[in-house]
Amino acid sequence: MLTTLVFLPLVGSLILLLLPKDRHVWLRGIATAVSAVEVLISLLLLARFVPGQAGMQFVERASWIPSIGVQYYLGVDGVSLALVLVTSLVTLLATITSYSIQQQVKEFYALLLLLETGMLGVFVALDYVLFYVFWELVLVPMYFIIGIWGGPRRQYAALKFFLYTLAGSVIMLVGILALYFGTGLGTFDMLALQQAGPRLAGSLQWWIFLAFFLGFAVKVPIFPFHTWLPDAHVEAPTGGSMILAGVLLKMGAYGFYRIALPTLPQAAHQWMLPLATLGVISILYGALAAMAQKDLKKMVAYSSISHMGFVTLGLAALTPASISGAVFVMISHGLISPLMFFLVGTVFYERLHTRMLDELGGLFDLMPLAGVIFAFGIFANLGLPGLSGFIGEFFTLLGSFSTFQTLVIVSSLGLVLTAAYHLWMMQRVLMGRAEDLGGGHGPLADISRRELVVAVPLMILVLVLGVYPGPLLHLMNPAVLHLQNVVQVASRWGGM
Amino acid sequence: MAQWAWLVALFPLLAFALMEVAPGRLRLRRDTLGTVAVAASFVVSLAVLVDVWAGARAAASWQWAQVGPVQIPMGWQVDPLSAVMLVVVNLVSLMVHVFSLSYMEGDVRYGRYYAILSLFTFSMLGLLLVDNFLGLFIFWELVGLCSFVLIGHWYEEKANSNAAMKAFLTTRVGDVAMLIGILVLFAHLGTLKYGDIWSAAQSGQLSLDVITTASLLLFGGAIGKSAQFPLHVWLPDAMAGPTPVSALIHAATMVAAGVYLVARAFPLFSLSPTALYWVAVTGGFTAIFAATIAVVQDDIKKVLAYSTISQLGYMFLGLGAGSLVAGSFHLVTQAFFKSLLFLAAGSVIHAVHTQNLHEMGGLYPRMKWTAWTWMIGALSMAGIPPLAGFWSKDEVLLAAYRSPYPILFWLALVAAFLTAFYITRATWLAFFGTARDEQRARHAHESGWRMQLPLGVLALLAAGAGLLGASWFGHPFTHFIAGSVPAGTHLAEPEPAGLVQGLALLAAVAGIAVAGGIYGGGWVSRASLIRAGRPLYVLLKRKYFVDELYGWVFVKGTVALSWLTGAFDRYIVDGIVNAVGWLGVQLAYATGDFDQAVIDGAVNGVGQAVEGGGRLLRRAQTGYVSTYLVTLATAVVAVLILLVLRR
Amino acid sequence: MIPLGYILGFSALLFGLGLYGALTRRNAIRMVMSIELMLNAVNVNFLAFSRYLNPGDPRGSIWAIFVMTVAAAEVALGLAIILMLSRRQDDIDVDKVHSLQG
Amino acid sequence: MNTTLLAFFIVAFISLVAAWRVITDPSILHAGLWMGLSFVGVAGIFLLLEAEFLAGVQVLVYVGAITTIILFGIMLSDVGEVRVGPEPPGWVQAGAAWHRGLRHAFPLLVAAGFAGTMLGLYTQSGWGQLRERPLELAGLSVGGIGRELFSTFALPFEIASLVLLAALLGAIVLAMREEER
Repeated sequence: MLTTLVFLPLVGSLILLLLPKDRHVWLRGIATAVSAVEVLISLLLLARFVPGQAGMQFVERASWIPSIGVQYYLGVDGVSLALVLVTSLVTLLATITSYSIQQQVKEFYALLLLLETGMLGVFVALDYVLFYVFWELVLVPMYFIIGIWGGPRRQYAALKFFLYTLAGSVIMLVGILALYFGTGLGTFDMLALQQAGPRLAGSLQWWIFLAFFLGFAVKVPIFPFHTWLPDAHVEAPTGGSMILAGVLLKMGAYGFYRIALPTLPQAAHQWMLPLATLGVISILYGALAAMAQKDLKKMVAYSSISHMGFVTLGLAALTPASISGAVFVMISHGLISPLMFFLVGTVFYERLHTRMLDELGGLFDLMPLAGVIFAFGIFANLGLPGLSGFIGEFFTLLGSFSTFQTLVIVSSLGLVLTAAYHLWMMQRVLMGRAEDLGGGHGPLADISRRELVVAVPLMILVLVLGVYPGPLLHLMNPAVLHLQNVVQVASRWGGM
Repeated sequence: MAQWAWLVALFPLLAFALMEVAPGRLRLRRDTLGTVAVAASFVVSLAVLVDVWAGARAAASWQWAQVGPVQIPMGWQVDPLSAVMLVVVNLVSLMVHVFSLSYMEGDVRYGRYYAILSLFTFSMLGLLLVDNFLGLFIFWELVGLCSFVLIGHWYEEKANSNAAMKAFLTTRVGDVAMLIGILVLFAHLGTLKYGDIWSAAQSGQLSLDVITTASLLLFGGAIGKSAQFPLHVWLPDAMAGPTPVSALIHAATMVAAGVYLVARAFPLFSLSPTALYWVAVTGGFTAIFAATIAVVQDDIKKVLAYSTISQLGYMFLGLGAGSLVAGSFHLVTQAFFKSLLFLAAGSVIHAVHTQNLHEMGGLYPRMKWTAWTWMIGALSMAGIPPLAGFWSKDEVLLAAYRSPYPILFWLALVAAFLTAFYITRATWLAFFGTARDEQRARHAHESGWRMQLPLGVLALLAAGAGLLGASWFGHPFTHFIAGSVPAGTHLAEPEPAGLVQGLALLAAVAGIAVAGGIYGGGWVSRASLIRAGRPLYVLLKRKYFVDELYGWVFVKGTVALSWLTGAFDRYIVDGIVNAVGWLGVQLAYATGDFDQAVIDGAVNGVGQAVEGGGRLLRRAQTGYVSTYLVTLATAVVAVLILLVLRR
Repeated sequence: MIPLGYILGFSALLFGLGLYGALTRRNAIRMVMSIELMLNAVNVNFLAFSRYLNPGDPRGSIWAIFVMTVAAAEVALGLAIILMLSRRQDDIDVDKVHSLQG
Repeated sequence: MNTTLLAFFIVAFISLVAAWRVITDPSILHAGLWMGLSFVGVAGIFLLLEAEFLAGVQVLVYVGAITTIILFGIMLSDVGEVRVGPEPPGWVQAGAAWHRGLRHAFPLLVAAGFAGTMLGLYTQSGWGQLRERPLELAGLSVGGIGRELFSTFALPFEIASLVLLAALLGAIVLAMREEER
């Protein structure tokens, strides 16, 4: 089942490559169909998933390179299942969004589906080598998507993205190898190494954690490893930005959740404070930097940094509530940020051909429905209660408070700053008179039906998760408890 | 009936949902839909109040979320305090709905206006119904959202959207304090449910320090929402919204949420003398602080706005003095007379199309209904018996008088004088004397039953609601409201003192008389008055320069900080990244390929270097055949060596 | 008689020289030459092993012949490419070949 | 020390020195000629290994064909060494020297590492002391090679000829002037 889920897009990608270049309708149709099937498969997984049960489900396991103990080992727990759902949904929506792409359609969709394979693989892999392969697999299509279909500075942005994340993942590889040789088990099995990791010497753990930290921090991104993100987001085509913000950023946080924290619990305890501090700095820094931007898309990009700071903080605090909160932020940001990028990059940009805040204004009157949706996105992003953004942030703060009192108080300043720049954004884009819009535009078409197809599912999910987060929290609760348990037991056992 | 209380909140929510998603013709009837829904809610809430008065209680709770081992339930409850507030909110909301039918007629965003009104009503009712702090916070923010949208209703003007932002952000500062307060409580008790927290606090599970900290942090939220000093600056600006909105949100209901919060958490506050002290001081200071500013305002809505701030200060003073009844009683009466005053002001503004008091005057003959109802509200607020304001203000003054800090009583007394003064001034300037703008006055007229009916209803209540708490009937309200806190909560219900009543009445009459003398009797001219107290006048007129101070320190400070951060990110953090790439490339060029290095080195300015860094980096990174070869060979040899060594 | 070790040592040195040349020279022709040296060293190994471990078996020689064939083909192609390069950028510095760039 | 061994040392020495000059001779034309000499040396080694046929092929193919092609290539492409630009400033030169050192030291390390490893490997394996056994009479004749080549190795042989053909065509296509295409 998981194998089908992971490799179906790859098959789709190959099929696309066999089709003639100029049959755009076919190409789009097949890409959409494949990603829609992916959504269905992940829904099926959800339906068959047994909640309230710790441990991996839908496990698939086969020997791959037996001589060094590499396995083909897949499985999901509640957290990765949720991320799989978000991934398949966001990919489907990105596919639909990208209908407006006109050049090299075949290559674009082939890469997009390849990307989906990589992303899903990262979330379901339970073997380090497999994980690493998928991790790197994500990099390549994204590089091309930014570098070929991106904005004017796409090559710079693509290369920066590539080098940054490549450097990060190479360091991560060093960490993986150190773990492999350090434990001496001769296996890359994540779960087995999770058992063995806590028995490593403290200093070795510290160094391995450092390697993982660098690898994941670039992806999250945590300040000061974030500068690839604004460039990449701004230059990427909308579909790329949606996936980048919605899924790719979650991979780093997922790495912390799946690998760094449970495998190296003692080191995790030593790293808690620095990690949380960086998280809080990211929150404030991202918010302040967002306020200073003139480009709407960049503003949204910096807001991602700010939000991912909450994830970092929550994971670092290592309490059940904070981890749940962090994962919830991941899910909810995975829904909200694609919505925002979609509106900014496609709905507004394709009509107005500008993203500069100074040239925008009065969109509430010009595009009433799109305006309301954007306002919805803004309020979701700033953490308005009743929408999903709030729940995650609230539980993150709730859980972290007992661990890092001062940091949480400092980070709550970020809530004000976040509100400030979001409202400012709203004022400058949506409010004001229609005449404020520079460039003498004629009448604008409101959001189209196809665009609604992209926006509405995200909005519904954001609303539902905001009003009733219970099911999602319930889904990931055993996994979260398990993680917290592992870390606590191990750190006691290690006695350090 | 009490177990059906949740219906109260359901109706407006359904109305809002219908308005948003219903297509076509139903969308056109949003006004009717909203009004009917609120009317239904009102009927239910009345029934609930009757039931609760008879001693019924109801609550329900269900599993909402689970994080780790912690269960977070969500539920609702009805007790005397919330039952009363439900009726008040529904009543005022209904009146505003009816009033707006006429006032907002033909507005560009008429439909949206009603949709948001419904959402607001729902949120406010939800805020009153929930039984835990998380729910409270959720609805707390939702009413803030509605307030934001409605203040910015006419967002074409930058000033209006600025005011909306200011309101949201200023209250958000308070909200953050409140959120931290909630976190403190959760960190110590692991629950957010009111009842659990009260019993834990009373059984001594919390140290006094924690109680004080949590209370003061919660009070921070109240300061923001209820526009108390120092977070009062948003409320006067919020008058940018439509006047009925000001009546509903910024006079009667939402701003009262802060008071409701303190009243709701009274079992907690009452355990900490320090917390109560600060509540009382904040309230007392704000009461007189805002009243002085109200004296010199020219905009009729601004006068009412500062008056609201001042009256909210009274409520906090009452609560801080330890009297739950005084605070919540004044909350109820103020809701009636202040919304009445706002709606009457709306009626005036609708008639003369100006908000400036100096452009009004002489309206009494043309708008008798409005004038009379306004005067009932004004006298009620000034504290003339037997109108509602007298009784509730009396309770507050009494509480202050009996509290350990009698200075607060004298402050409140001065504030009472000022209240009577400025409301009389506004009354005179608006309705009496000669018309200062003939053109406007001539065209002034009443605006039909839809605006007159709400005025009448509210006037009735502004006059009569006080009897509920009047000593003539044995303080029925006092006994009723005491049922909303757990037994054992310390409630200071002071003995009535004739002296207090006498002084309060004296202050009110004196205020009316002095204002009447100055503006009506012409004792001194306005100009000479201004001349005499020039520095004071400027100080008051500029609202003690608080806005300017905040503008400089917080707004400009934040903007500057954000600009610095942006520059730091662009030039330092990103610069370092690019510089590293650039340096590597330059080194490669300088050493490997002389001509390119010399030429590029000469051409590349610093700015271009940053831009070009990536381009160069790209060249360096890929494409060098020899690099590939060396890498390949190294790898092969390394593998070879490894193999040999492992043998 | 020559000990096998000497011949193998010779071939290892020859190969090392070729490798060094291939890695350090940026002139494409010189790189081709260096590669030829390496191929020669391989051939020496083939023959030496065949002669010492399995005398009389022609397979060592046959492999060497195949290597020569491939070498010849490689040189022909390599030089054709170099020729074209020299026309395009009148310079055969391999590090100036841009088409491998990202 | 017998004559065979002496001959081996002489031939090996010539071949290695020639190979060294291939890499280092500043003139590329001379480098080509040095390469031919090195090939001849290898042919000598083949002779010493009693593989006369292969020695002949070596001379024919490498010395005769490949060296000639390369020399032609050098002349046709009409380029000498990579050209050097204008005199760079001092700090660039210093950097260049340093960098050149690095650029050469590392491959040297790699190459030496390779050769060293191989040598070590041979020593360890015990082959080093292995002496050659007398050749049986029916041994390594040209006929034997031919028979093997056309029976056991028929398929590889055909493939090799195809490769050659393909290379030939490829070379022609590539080397045609652009305007002729």
